Amino acid sequence: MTLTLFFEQLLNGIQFGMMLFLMSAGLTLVFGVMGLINLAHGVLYMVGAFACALVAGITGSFWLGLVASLIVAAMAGALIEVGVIRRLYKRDHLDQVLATYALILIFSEATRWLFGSFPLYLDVPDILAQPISLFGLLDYSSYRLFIIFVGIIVAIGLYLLITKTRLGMRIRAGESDREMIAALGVDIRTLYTLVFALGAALAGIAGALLGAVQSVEVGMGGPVLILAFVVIVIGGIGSIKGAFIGALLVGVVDTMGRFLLPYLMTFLFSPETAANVGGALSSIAIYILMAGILIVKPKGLIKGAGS
Amino acid sequence: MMLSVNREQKLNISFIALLFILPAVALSMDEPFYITLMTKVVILAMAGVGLNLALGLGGLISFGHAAFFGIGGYAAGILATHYMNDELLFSAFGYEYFGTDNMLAIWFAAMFVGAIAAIIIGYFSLRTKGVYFIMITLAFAQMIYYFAIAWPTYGGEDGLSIYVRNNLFDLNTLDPIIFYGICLSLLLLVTFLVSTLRNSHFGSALQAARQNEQRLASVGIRPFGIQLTAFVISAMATALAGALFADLNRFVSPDMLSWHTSGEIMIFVILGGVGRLFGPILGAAMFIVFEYYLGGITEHWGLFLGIALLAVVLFARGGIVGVIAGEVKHD
Amino acid sequence: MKKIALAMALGLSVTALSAAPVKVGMITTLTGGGASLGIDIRDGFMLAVKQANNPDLSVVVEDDARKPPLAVQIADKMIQREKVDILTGIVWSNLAMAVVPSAVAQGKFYLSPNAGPSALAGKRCHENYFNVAWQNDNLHEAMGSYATKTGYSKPYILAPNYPAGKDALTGFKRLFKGKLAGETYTKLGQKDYAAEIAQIRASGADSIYFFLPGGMGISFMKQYTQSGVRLPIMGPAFSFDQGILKAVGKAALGVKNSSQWNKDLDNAANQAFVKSFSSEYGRLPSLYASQGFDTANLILSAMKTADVKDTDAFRAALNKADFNSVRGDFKFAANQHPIQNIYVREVIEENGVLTNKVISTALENHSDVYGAKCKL
Amino acid sequence: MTKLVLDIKHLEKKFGELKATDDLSLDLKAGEIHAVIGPNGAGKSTLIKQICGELTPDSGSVEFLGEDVTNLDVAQRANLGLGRTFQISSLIMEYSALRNVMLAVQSVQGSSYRFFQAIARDYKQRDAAMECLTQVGLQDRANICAAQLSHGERRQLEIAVVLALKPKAFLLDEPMAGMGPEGSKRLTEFLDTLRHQSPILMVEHDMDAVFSLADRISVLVYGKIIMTGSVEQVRNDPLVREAYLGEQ
Repeated sequence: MTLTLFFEQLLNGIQFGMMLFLMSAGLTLVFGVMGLINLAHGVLYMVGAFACALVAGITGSFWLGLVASLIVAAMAGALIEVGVIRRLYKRDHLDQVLATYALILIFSEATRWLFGSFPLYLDVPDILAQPISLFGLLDYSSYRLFIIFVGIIVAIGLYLLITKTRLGMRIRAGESDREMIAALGVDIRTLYTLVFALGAALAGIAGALLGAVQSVEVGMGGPVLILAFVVIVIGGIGSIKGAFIGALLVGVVDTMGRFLLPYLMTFLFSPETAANVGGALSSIAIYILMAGILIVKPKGLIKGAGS
Repeated sequence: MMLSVNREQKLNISFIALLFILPAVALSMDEPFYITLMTKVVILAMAGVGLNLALGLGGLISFGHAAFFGIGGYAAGILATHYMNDELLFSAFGYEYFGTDNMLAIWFAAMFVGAIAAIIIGYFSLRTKGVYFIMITLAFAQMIYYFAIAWPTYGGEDGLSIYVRNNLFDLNTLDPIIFYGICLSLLLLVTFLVSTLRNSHFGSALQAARQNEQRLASVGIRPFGIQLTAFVISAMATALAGALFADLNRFVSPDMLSWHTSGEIMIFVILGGVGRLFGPILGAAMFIVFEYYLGGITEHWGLFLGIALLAVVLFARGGIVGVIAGEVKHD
Repeated sequence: MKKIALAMALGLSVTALSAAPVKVGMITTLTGGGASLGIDIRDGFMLAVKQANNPDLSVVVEDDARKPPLAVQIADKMIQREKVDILTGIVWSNLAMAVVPSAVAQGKFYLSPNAGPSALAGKRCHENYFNVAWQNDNLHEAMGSYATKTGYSKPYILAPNYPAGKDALTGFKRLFKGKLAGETYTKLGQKDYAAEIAQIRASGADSIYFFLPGGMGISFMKQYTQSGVRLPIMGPAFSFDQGILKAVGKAALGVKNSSQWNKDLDNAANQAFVKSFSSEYGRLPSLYASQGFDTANLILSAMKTADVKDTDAFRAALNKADFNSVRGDFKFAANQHPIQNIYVREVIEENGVLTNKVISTALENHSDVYGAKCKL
Repeated sequence: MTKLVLDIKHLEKKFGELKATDDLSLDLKAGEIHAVIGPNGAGKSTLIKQICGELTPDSGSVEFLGEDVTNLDVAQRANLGLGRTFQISSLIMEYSALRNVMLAVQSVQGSSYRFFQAIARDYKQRDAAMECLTQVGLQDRANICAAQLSHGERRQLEIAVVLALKPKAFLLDEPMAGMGPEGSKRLTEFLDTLRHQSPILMVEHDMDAVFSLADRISVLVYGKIIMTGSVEQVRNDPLVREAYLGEQ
């Protein structure tokens, strides 16, 4: 094992962390402001990926697809909020779980009806298709660097939005006291629709960005949903900062676990057993991490709203 | 003494009657498949009744009950496989154990292993509250799920086939109606126990813990112990259901441990009515009937199932029992 | 979705053979992850049924959504309620393991159009179980043999951490003579392979063999192309077949993969199949479609000489495999798994569409190693 | 010297930079009523929470009946005989008044792990609970759901619950809060008789009640006890008048 490989893996971990952050930022935002458990988050991720693949397929431009993913996911989000979610804020978590689970079924099946069962084609834009050399040491996918870049932009954007804008002020007010902002005369219904649409747009754009390096197919949102929940629970539900830290932590632990655990196991077992045991351990590494953190800090690393 | 029967009790009684009448009808019409389908309902309902104890009475929203369902299933599968292949399961103090095909022993083992797992998972999970509890129970279940997929000894993702159903006394357990009878008896027994528990001293403390933990502690009853006990009993019922499910399908697989299974068990409970004695049973029945009939009509049955579930949440608060029998009454 | 597909030919009142009608129950994956495989199997199967136009054959199809318990429930229903004679259709090994043992124990025939878990080929083989596709190890063995012949000395191999993944790498290693640069088991359903690609790069491998079915393979290929690592890639047909190539895109060009079938195999049955499938469904057939097609034709061939109610005679008729397989020569080994050629294909672009071309034969008249353990 | 029932020594609790409890020492003797008064934000709730075990102090200790209970949790302290009421009624809202009290009786019985006996058949528990309800005058409301009781009745129920615990010391967090003048008067009389059963440490805003009940008064300002003394001493202390009474 060389040092270069180690750093490359660390970079991979951070990069994966950024992907996770993109997936989970919207989820934690919606929970923080509305106290809503949104299982349909993964579905919005899928909607974004499909919109991007469709538009990119027609126009030939990935960037137009990205814009489309943003718009379509936000619209789908607003539609869901107005049609269903709005009625659930006052309900307990159980009703929210059931309703958003139902939304998963509805959206997945509707998407299959429209697009069929075969995976869609979506590739990275040509300009980012070639690897670039980092410090002359290794070739690294330029698209992955782009994802790190987008992750940072989104993090900064959300930070500015929440701390510096009027909307952000209302969001913060909503996090701390839901009755108060209504008393302040803020139109809470519109605010919630807006926040939900924003959360959906974040999910959608994550779906489009990751769809280009993964596969665009019905059901792609399921694993993402679970990962995003792991991230925001580790970080502290409702906290964007927590989601950022949680995502990086999960990204690095998962990547380094996949890389190091099988390697470490070779000191204990034969190569084949090592691959088996290491593989098994690394697939549960992030859950062990999550359980461990919650045992020590039952409310996640960063104190978030609504917890 | 006059027995006053409220609407919920009437509903429960008529539903029990249906559980007896329908299979008899299916039997007389020579439609064994419907008996099999009802057996599935009864078994899944038992998993739901188990979860309902933790979730409905204790307010412990466990998103990881598939872990116990699957553990129960694997306990049955592993014992039966060892017995069939005459392979050593373990040896201790010079005693060698080769598994069993005796259902009683299998049920006991399933509940025992389920209880051990629940003590460990509950001990750590109960330190957290709310959404964190939901997620940490999910995390534990996912650990077991991925472990089961990757662990080759008992089939990994391919699962484990039992080939022949296990035995109970001299009954022909392969006969659908007899196996149904076994499962129904156990369901009624478990439901009766949960009902007894609900009205007991323990049940009183448990339901108080759901509503106001602070109050319970301040009168000197530790919520943790009460909740952990409820969690363990709940897991045992779900593990028993898992063992029966293994025998029904003559097969166990990690699918039983997946988060979808946890979600489905939870849906039975919510659909039927949280905290209602017969809620999970009605919920499971509705769900299976829906899945079965819609599946027979359209390839896109998921869409309609989704719409139906959504309609229940939005317009039928308190689940099916809630709609028919009204709000919960406490004395 | 109960589709009684064939209730046709009502006009025909006289049938030459008074054999009992045959009812086939198809349990396959039509929704959820991997639905495209089930759809292809069904479409291939139904095409053959339609072409045969045999009023004695009826088919019921149901979706298992890739859930083992649901597959078991449907199997129970088909046996107990629909009273089918033959079951078929299952795509996945784990579902097959859930359904097959108890179905054949109840005296039904099961014909596998895709999955071939080792247990069913060896110790747990059954006289009523026929595999019309391949034993799970076959395509991987072929690639192992190809890698040896091509002179690769240090391949890096990876597969998901589940039984089929382990069978895959075991199969590859069985016929590969040489050292491995590395061996990795990834998490089932994993979508990010940056860590694995970095390890491959660092391992000094001279080639890569992977078995990552479905979306996993698509993700791996895309990410591999962007990584700048340029090693020859090998895989089983699953990640490079017709249904999935479009989603992988040009990244797949030049990849060598193993298959017992390809649309350019030079036999009359195959040419007719490719032509009619394309015109019927408006897409090129896949490996899975060919397997579905062969399965239906095998049943039809047996129906010509035997009555399905006479189980022994029908079994013997199936065992003869007296039909024109689209893969050319096809017969059953003693364990009722195929003996067939396995080819190496290369992904090419043809008229703007990505597809495969056979470049060599990896293994001739190949069967599996588990047959020795089967006591048939 | 009378034996100390509660002995609180050098308690400290910080929330960030804010010292909510600052080197606080306080005691409760057998047979007395000790009232803690102080302006809003003085740290009264934080103090109560540390005494009953909801909050752990940063440093200092709480001794109850000669035993160090600083590291015990709420339930353990309650079992030792520390009976506490809440400032804002904290009841089991879906339970009837009687069931609320029965829960406390059950705790004393130690019967919370009885799984099979129906609670409806436990007449001993029911009778004991009924007796406590009668003591606070709620006997006619026994079967009314806590959620449907009036505010004043809930305060009474709080007291009934704590009576059922047969505590060795009462810890009352603003028992008069939200009671009408009539109700306050009756409760004051009732608490006066209660002191013979067990001593009372109470935090209270209602000065009439405090002055008529308390044997000793401690004045809490910014987390510190600025003085402890008799009613007369407190009434006449200029510092107290300035810091606290002067506000009114």
